[in-house]
Amino acid sequence: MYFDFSKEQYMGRDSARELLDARLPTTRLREMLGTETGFDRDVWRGLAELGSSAVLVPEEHGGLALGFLDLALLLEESGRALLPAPIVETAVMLPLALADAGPRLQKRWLPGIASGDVVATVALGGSEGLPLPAGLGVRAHREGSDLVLDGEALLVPFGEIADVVLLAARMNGSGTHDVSLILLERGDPGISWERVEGLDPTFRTSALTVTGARVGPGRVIGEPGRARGTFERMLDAARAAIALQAVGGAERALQLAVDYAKVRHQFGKPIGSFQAIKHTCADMLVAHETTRSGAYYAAWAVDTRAPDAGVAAAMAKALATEMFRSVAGHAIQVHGGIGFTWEHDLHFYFKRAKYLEFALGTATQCREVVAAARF
Amino acid sequence: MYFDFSKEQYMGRDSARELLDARLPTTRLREMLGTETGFDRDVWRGLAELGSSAVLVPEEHGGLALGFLDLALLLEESGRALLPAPIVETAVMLPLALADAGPRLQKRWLPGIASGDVVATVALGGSEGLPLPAGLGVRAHREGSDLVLDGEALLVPFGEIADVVLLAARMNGSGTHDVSLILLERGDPGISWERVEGLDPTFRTSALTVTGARVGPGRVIGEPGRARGTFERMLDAARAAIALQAVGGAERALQLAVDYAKVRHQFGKPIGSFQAIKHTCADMLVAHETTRSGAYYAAWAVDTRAPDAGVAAAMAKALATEMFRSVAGHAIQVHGGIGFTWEHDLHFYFKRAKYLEFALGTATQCREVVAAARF
Amino acid sequence: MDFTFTPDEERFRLELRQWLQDNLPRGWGAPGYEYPKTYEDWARVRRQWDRTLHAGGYAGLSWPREYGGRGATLIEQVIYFEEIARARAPEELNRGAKLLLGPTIIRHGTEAQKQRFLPRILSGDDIWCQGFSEPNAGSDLASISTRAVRDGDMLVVNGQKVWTSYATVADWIFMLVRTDPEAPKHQGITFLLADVRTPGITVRPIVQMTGSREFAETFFDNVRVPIANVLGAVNEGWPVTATALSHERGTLAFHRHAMIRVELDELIDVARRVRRGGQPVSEEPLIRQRLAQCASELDMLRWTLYRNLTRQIQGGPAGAEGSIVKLYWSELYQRITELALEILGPASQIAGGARAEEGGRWQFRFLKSRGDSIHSGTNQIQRNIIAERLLGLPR
Amino acid sequence: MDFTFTPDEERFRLELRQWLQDNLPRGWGAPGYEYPKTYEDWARVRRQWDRTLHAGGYAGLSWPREYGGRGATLIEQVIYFEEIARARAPEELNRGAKLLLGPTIIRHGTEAQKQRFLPRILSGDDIWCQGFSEPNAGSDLASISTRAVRDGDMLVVNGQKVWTSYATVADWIFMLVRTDPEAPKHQGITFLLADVRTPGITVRPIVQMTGSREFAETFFDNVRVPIANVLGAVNEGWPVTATALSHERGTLAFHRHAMIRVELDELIDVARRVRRGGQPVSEEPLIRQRLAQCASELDMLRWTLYRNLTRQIQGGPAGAEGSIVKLYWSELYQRITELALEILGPASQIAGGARAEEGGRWQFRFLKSRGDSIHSGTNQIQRNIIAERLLGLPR
Repeated sequence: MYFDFSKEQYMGRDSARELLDARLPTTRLREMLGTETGFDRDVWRGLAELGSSAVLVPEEHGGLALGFLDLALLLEESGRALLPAPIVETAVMLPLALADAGPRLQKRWLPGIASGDVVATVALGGSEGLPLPAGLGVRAHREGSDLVLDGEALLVPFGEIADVVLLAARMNGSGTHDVSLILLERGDPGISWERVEGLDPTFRTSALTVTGARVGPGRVIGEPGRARGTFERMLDAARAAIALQAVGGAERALQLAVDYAKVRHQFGKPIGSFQAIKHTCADMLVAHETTRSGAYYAAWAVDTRAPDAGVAAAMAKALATEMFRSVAGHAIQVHGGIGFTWEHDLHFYFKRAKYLEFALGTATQCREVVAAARF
Repeated sequence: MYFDFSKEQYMGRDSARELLDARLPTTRLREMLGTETGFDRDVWRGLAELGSSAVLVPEEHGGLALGFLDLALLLEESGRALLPAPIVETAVMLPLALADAGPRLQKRWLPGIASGDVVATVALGGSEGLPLPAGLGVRAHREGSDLVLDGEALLVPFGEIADVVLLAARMNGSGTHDVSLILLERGDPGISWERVEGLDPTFRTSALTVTGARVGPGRVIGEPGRARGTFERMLDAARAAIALQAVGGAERALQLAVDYAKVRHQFGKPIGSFQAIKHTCADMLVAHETTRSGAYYAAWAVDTRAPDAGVAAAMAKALATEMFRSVAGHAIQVHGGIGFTWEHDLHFYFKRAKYLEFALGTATQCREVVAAARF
Repeated sequence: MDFTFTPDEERFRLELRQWLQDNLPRGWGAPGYEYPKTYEDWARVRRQWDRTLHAGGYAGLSWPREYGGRGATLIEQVIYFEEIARARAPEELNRGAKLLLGPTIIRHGTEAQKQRFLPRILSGDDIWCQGFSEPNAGSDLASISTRAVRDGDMLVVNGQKVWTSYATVADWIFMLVRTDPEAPKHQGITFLLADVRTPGITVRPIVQMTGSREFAETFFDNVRVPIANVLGAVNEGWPVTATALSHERGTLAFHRHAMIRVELDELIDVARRVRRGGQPVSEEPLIRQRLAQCASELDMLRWTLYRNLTRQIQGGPAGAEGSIVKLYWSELYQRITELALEILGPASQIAGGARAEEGGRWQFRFLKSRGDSIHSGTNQIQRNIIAERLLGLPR
Repeated sequence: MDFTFTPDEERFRLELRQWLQDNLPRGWGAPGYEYPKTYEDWARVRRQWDRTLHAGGYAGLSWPREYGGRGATLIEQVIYFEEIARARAPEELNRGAKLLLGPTIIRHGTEAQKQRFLPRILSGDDIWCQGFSEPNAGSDLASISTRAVRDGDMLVVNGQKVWTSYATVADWIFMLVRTDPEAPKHQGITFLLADVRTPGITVRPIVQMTGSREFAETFFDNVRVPIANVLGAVNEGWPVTATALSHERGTLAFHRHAMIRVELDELIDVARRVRRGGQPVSEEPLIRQRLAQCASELDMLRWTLYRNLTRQIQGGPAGAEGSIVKLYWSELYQRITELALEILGPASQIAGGARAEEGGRWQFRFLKSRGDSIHSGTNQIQRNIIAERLLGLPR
């Protein structure tokens, strides 16, 4: 019984924080609002040098062959820095999905992912917002040994710059839970991208439209319609990852609120000495610390493939993202007028929180996962 | 546009408060915990002298033939005093139901109700807690011109002392909404009472068991299975009445909290000067004042038979009873340890709030009424 | 108790409704209308709208007729707010001046000030902004430090204001300055009216988290303002301020209530239209309960406003009850806009472009709602006011 | 990170589980068991249970072996709390003495005091109650006014204590008295041990809103207590108090967590069993979400406790983290018990008799939960502690 990270894991955290503090201050984040892609390849490579996307890749493909726990604190840091990059997709989801793929697909993508040369993303949801996998936006049907794909996936993170897109599709005419996992490459015929202006301006998303795109069996992970297990492992890990990002982001928002409450004076006293502010901050800390515990446990459960990994990840995702939104909202309130300005950084946290809340299943949908498992 | 009560209505309120302050202080309420019936006929008669149960009774039957608004503030006072009596049943529900009854039934009961000689109650729900009328606990079926009744109604207010029981029953084998309204009298064969020890010790309830009780058409209001309209008007008015009682009870709980916060000192200051207490009290007042407005509007809507009376009453019932429970809970918290004792009065308010929350449809069920009407 | 309107009131409502239908800017009023994109275009529409209202006789509704107003009753004012919300009319650009400043000039101004300022407020010729808050005087307004020093018949102003709404498009500013730094905090303050084009005034827009920019910082560098532009007397500006603030939380809440009602009705339509898993979202039990709860709370707000209205008509104080209402609607509105995003589902994340649900307007409202618990006195301050003034709890 | 237990720890758990199965009072442990009705019967069961635990070697788990304890590791203590909750064992009557007082005597006591008091705490021969709070010293504990004046080698105590848990059945009281009224508030306090049967002590039970009566008021009228019974030194009781209080929010939270978990599991069973409209209540979407939320929050509590445990094992402070946990579980437990009543429906209103659902126990818990945000430091005080000690916000 030891519920803490190892010294090495904390050292990795420190390196990531150092890198992100230096190369991705919010001033840089603001500059990137005006760039074409909203993506900074230097930061991405810097993180890759720390091993970010190699952690879950096997050694034979140039990876570090470590576990999810070794990535957890880096993910938390990525949330704290509001990293504008598909790190959950590239570093977590793709390696997990590719673990169940054939050797050719692995060889095609894993070395590039591990080195940081490849930027990957994942395309899932349609506009209806149904729980996953029922809510997958693209349908697949067989034609001979090929799969033909039609549909739309909204809000694909950094879709337009991704070298490879892991597309999850439902099989036409079968149960809502029959999932196929397909790897699309940039320039594949039948796919088109459209940039979507999202709530969170620091995190670019695109809509992917697939119209009769045809892929051979070499592009499919496992068997068509039989990838449910892979899909769920990937989803569990991604939910734990998002929970960690939310914990990281909330820590920063809370810190900003507390720092401000100590120096801002009104009525001749620091506002942090008024219980209205003081107790708000205390409640923020309570919510943050407790959901952080849940996110860390989910990381362990995912890492060890514990039987309750899916439930732990769903809980952590639901509670941590709601906590992040609430903490960021309270942080704005603690700041008063200045917190409501574009000039202040807080709104970026609030908006990221809202993005994370909707990503990969809402809190309501995650609670349903808990309910289905527990009663 | 005039949203206030009249001078006469306020005078009636003052008389009721004076009477209840004098004859029903909480010391008396505590004495009554030990009495056989938990009911004080002197207080009941005192209220009757103020016209409590005559307000809605037509003049020809000895009533005042006034409207629900003329009763509203007295109902609020009854909540404030935690009146242990079936006043909603006797003064509101019976007169409204009997308005749709034949002259013989009216003559049998209305004069006694108006004079205060008759104590009436209403038997509705079964143990399942389904929305009304689906959740009625007693079923009726026809045998010739008689109705035969079977089933159980839990939590009938003061059932064992009631002279007359208005029983709402579902017709066997028909839709869940076909309601019959029957008047049972004490000593009718086939009915039995059992005292139920409830959460609220100041408000006695009994379970009514009906086993093959047979009543003739002279005991039925309107047509068997056709009393839905009467039932709903009665229910709307009763919900508005309960909302008013909740508003009255909450006012007292809030007052106790505020008074205590002014005199209780800790750390050298009145605790009401600490924002933790101050803002809690402010939130209590906000919840109280706003739901009071809604309860008053519901009273007007019921009084004038406005088309939105049912929605207004459901809203007011849901929000006012939840507000009462919350206000009473916060009042306990403001008091600290002393608020948690039996010796202090607050727990009686908290328990009454919880009784009112479950009476005549939970907040969830009431919100469903709103939803069904609005979207 | 009576919830009906008199025939005169009904007539006022119908006339106004018809007038709005005839005079609303082209396209306005339709739910799908695309509002102006830039702040400047927006301000231009609103300035024009102020002129239109003036021409129609609806400017200065509450002002006495002798000052060019309509002398409308409180109920007529409420009807006005309900109808302009219902018609989705633009907000008046000069609303602050009409609601706060005008009545304050009428009460505290000299005859010359009344002559000079009042007509041009109503006509929209002078747009005003409000210079109260400062970087170190937000909730604690009386601690302003912008200085004004007398020099002959001029006051020379130095300092900085913040949250001056509409400063970038305004002609005049009404502001608080400290004229006696030795005096106790609430004394030594002067209420001053200044032409925004006076040399030494610099306006820097503040962009909000919504992306819009109706606020500004305003800097004063040796700005010379005639003593004649002092409202009330030098060093006696605090009671004048109190008059102005007492109007801030007045009937305005009726407008917000009516606007929120229009939006909630829209949201109910959305919930019935958007389908998830083969059924309208309005049928999902969780959404259904939350929507019904919001609708109920909005009704509680409505009836509370009407109760306050009756109390005011009967001569009761407007004061701290306004804080109850402000606190309640600002938090309710945050819940409503948050619910709206959940009703819309993932598509709510899309802010613009062809794929944006409802033109992204719910997202804008969601973000904007976060400011409502801050402006015009944070909700923490409102709770203090409620506890101290209405419940008598000690400071 | 590692959530497995060592073989030794697993062995400890299994032995304890077996021992509990063999030694639990008759009938205890079954969910439907009817607990003793009167407080006196209840206390008798619990006193006996203390003796049984002692005989089994489970009393004073955390105490060093030299003082008759078991020298158990923190993890073993956690396992102990988990297992006694799982077995639905009675609470120890002398828990306060074992958790708070014992370690305080070990740290601050004289050899004579250790010899005299420690063994009889463990054996259950001396039941202790805690005399800290006073009518005017609740949250502000250091402002106690119960006086003790020296008279030879005795202290003469006058005053009143309140919330003295178990005073009606206790043999001894550990208490705070003011011995120097001139000194600053936190000085001049003495930590005193007194025999409850000393002449001049009167105990008056306080009935709680649940109807149970484990608290009391205790009055002191010229009560003579030997100076030898001072723990620490005269006027130096505050650091001793701090030691005692630091143990209050320690591992105890593990017990509460484990108990709430047992109750939540019961509640889930209830929700699956109780049917409404032909389906189990657990299938109702609203109930389902709230129940899942409670289950999730309880897991957050669990993992937070385990994180704190690791931190403590590594030598980190136990301190203010305990306030996070106390605040969280007390509010969570209120939500759980409230939800329980809604799951049970109208029948939840029935407190006793044959018709009471689940023997009325959820109702009892619902009421009892209201005290959890008050005792051992109100939640307002916990928020102060969290904000000031963990976030460094100014007093």
